[in-house]
Amino acid sequence: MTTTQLFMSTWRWDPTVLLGCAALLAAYAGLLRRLVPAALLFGAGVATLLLSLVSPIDTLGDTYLVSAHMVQHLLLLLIVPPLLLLGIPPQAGARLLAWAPARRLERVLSRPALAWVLAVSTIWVWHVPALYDAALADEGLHVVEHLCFLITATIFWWPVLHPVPARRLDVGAVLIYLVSAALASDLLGIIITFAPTGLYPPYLHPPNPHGVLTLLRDDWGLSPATDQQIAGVLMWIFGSLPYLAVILGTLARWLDEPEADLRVRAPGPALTEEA
Amino acid sequence: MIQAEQQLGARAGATPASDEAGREQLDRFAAMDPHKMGMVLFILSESVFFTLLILAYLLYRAAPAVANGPNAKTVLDIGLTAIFSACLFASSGTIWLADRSLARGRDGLFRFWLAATIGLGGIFIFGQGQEYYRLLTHNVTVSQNVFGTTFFTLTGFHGLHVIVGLIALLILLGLALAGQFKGGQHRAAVETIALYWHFVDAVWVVVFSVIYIGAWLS
Amino acid sequence: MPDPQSPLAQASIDLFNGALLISTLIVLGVGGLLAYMMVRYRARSGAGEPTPDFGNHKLEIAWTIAPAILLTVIAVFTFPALRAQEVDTSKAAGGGTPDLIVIGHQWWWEIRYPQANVVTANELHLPTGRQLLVQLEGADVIHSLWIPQLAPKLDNVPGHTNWMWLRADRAGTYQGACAEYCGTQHAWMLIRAVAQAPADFDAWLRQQGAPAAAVPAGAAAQHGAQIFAQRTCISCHAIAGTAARAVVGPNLTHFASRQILAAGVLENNAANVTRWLRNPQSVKPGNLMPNVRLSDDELRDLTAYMESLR
Amino acid sequence: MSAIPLVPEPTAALPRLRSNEGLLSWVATVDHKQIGILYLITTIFFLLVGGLEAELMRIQLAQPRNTFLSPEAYNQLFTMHGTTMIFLVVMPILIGFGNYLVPLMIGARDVAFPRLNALSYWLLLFSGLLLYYSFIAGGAPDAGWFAYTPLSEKPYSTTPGLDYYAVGLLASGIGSVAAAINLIVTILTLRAPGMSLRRVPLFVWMVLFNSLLIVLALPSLNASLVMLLIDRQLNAHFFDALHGGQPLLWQHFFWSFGHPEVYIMVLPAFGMISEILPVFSRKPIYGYGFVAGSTIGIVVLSLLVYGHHMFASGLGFTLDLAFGLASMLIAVPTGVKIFNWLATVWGGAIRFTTAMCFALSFLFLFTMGGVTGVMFAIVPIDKELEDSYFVVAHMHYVLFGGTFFAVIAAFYYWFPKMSGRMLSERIGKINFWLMFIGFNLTFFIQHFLGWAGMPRRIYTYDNNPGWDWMNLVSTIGAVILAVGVLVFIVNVFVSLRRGAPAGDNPWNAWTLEWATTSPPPLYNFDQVPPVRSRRPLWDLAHPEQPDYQPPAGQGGHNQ
Repeated sequence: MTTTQLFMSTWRWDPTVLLGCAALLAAYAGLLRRLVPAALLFGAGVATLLLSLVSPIDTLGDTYLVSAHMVQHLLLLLIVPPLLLLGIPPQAGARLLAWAPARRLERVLSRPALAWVLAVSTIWVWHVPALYDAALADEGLHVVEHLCFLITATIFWWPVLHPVPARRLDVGAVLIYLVSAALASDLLGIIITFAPTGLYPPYLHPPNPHGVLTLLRDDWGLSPATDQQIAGVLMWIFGSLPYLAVILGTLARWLDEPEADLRVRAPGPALTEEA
Repeated sequence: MIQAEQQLGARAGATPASDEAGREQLDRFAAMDPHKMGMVLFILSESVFFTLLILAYLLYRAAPAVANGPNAKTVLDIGLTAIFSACLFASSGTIWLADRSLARGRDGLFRFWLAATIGLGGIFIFGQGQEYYRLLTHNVTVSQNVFGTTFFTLTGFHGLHVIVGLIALLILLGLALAGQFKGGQHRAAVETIALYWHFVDAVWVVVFSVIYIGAWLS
Repeated sequence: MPDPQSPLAQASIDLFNGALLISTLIVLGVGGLLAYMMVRYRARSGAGEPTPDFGNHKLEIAWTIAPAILLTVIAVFTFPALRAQEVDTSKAAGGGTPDLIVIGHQWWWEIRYPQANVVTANELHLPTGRQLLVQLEGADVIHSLWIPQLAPKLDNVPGHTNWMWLRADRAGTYQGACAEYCGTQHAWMLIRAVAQAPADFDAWLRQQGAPAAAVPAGAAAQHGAQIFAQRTCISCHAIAGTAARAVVGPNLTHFASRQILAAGVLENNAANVTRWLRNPQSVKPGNLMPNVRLSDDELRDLTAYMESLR
Repeated sequence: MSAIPLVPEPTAALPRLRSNEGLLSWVATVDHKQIGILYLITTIFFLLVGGLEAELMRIQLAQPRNTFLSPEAYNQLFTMHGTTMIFLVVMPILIGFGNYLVPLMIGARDVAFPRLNALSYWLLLFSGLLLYYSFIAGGAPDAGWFAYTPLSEKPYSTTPGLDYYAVGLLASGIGSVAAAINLIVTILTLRAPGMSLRRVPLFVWMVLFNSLLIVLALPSLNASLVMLLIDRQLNAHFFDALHGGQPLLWQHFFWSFGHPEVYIMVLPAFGMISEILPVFSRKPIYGYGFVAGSTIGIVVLSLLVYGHHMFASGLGFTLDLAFGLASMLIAVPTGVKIFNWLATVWGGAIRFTTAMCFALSFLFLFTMGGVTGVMFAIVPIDKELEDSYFVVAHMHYVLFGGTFFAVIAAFYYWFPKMSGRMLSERIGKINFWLMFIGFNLTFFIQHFLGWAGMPRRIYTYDNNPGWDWMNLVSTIGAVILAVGVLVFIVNVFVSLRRGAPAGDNPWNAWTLEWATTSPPPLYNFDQVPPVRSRRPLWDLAHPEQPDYQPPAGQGGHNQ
């Protein structure tokens, strides 16, 4: 099989995924009422979601390459939720939160400390070899894994990219929140990179249902060792970039907003008196 | 101009009474306690330090020299250490209770929980000491193999941090007995030390998981 | 740099030339702009403060994105060169024998041809037009094999095997050195690579594979051989075909056929060999060969023996 | 307090040594200005020591097969030169400036923890003395400032030099972390009313993130040094290949500190340039947000790219590529800064003071060092030129032509504030030209030496074509450079006695430190001016055209 054939033939149009994406879009349309430019972002988010779950990334990640699986996870964790959240315009967000159940849910889940611990521990726990391999072996568990990622990542990004900008964390908190999360996943990436080959044993000698193994191993040059290293550095180095992008975005917004609300003390006798 | 500023101030709510007030309403950082902030930063740097020690341990966990020589599975007493660890974990709770008692102005209770924290920390250190003694008498040393090297370095530095914490807590206790914290004064000092103590505890959660539970699972 | 003589080094040089061109343009651009501004915007007496200008987001975004694009282009060009230069370690480690093993010692190079069972030092021979798989080892501390005209450098790390490609397309002698600081005599840890036509190389390899004569020709050399066996020489050096089998110092079986002495401090000729043997510490201070304190006669005879090891 | 104070309360900002408070008050001081000045004096002293070491090395290298220095001496000198310049000069000189300037710039009375501040300084001084004590205790460290294992391990380095290195750097490392924590807390909690984080001078902003980087990166060094020390003293095996350890682990740990360190040594210099260029161009900084924001990009990325120091160690294709790409990425935020600085000067009214001359040459020299830095992010180029003189040239363009030129600019700019007297401009111009010419003569040619295949850290070399005269040129340049540095020292001494009185604000600058007297009084300000924009003194001087939006709502600019 050639690379082109691989990319043409290994799409897997799983009905549950299609249904899920359609449901997302429908809910969004219901919320939105009127088309706005932000819808493009939401659309891109759904498209990325679809891409990560039905494209060859999924096929390769399921069976052959831990690196492809890592790409899938990173998309679900770092690309899809931010795009979806950015795609909700403030009015729509306000409408959503006017709905009592959503508001109650938000009150519980939008605590930054909780969101941080939930998201980071989800990433770590699912990358423990025993659980990771179990998810590979059992399709149902695999779906649970991906849902876990999507949901906790959405909870994680919510305080940073809240649809109502006024309710987002302030810039200092965002910096601490995101840098610490990035470092926490960097650490996992470092461990995957330098762990002995075969951290996830199923990828050592994958079954070859699509007959692409020689293509991957020889033409692409992805031996199990290289494959695992790529997975590691994807999480370690490239996985940090979305965090950085959001940090810089938040910072830019903050630097540009006017400071009229800042109170200013009248000049007067200053710092010399009290010790 | 002054008038304009006063207007600005009035619009935002109140006129600042003093420097401190003018400062604190700048942003959330300006309102924070400097000692606690300093401690958090110190903890941040210590986390990096321990991360490297832990990574070194993880790296050599599966080394051939460790598989054939003494290693966590063959020489460590997991059950006993679990008991001593429980004391350390419990001490995080007692120091929280101490701080809460202080906040409520219950000095006697504060001193009691502080002493309990010191006692629990002391038990942990005693436990670590007897484990070291057993290992060293069984010729498991820092120069025996890379397991010894990384194990003693990691747990030793943690133990050192516990001892430093105990000294700080003893000073707090001394000050408490001298009546320095009457009526909830200087609570920031207690909270700052408590932060450190929680950190030392949290490090042990990781170290205990990596070394002991890791060995038990493998 | 002298011209690269292999596609491996050429790949680096091509990238360098490209990067150099871009870099020069950038440096000249910044320098020129600075010079222009220094003339054009010199403060003039009487003029007031210039109009404040706090920035322009569009412009600033432009000069953030432009370098990013430029770097992306450079990265794309990097990929194939890197791919060509690097050995796929997972394959090399599992698969075939290396053509060459280069072991870094404090302050000399041990070179082994495992397929021909040849061991030599400080002088590496290779056939032209063939890409050799080289295995790198460090015997004591970290060294780094760098023959600029033939291949990018790679470290010799103790306890960690590295693999590199080495290739020369034209016959000739190429200078190399240890590039990783390795202690006192790091400066004199040179290596010479001699690229030969394949037939010449094969002849050289055959010749190097032969053991030395058990009894050298000539009385002086024979006496020299005795000195070699009786004094401390034999406890560090090996000479195939004799009782000398130690592996601490360089293998001397075909010592006299080599161009350089003591990893490049001296050219290898009789006078220099005597000088070296008289007191290695004065020629290469700190090296691990002790002064054996030979008399003038002993020096003459040992030199004769060494010179017989062709 | 009923006890009799051992140290008299200071009555003046900078007590003279001969006064009866004198020496004791300097030793016991907890005042950030005095400690800042102690930092600067100490680092300048170590600069001269490290510079002397460099001159000796250059003399040895002036001709092939020179025997001026023994290999052992040369190796100790280059190790100590690197260690001194990095840990005892560049890093602490920047911390020293931060110490002196940050409280003044944010309108605070002192740093948050004055006694901790004193501890940081004394740790620095003693770590320096400890390091240099090794010379008389059996030999200085000789394994390079990076102390690669196993060369730095006991079997290969038997003198106690490396032990002094490890303990000395641990002391200075702990001091640096303490100083960084102090600066962060100061900046975050002690800003004057109105001084929001969006209005702090860029120098303060850079010091803030620089300190954060110190807090995150220095512990890696401390941990590595602890492991090295345990290996050496207790025969442990962290980096010992014979007993299952991995020598490369040291490199990973060391460079996870070492690369952020590169930025630690340059970020405050960026801040200095961002203060000096606007004042002498008479324009506000162009794009405060981009200059400030790109710093955060640099901080985060710098934690991810350390592997580019290890390309030659055999990381393998994947890691080489990943670290190469990430390293290229870091050039983007750095480039942004250069462009913004150029735009700051554009359309200005340039006053060619010595400070400005150094600042403008910083722009040029740092760009040179920057583009060669990008070359090293391109892995195939790196693998050819790594550990050659090309790196020596690159690194000195960044650290000397970059950071150190900025530091000299900072001295000319802030010396009047510190001492109350101007540095002589006449001597200053001589100083500038000697240093500029000497620097380029020394280091530009080293690009070619590296290109010609000369490895670094060699005590001598064979007479290869061109190597002799190029090295000679470099040595001549180094002598001129040294004279330039000495002229600077002379200027300081001359101007301290005879310099023109500075007044509060000799440069017509805009940040708060210029609102107080020169030198500032004990508690810095009698009265902090209102801070309503990034240039409070501009607002005071130009009420008709302030930087902030007047509430009435006409004219002016936001922030």
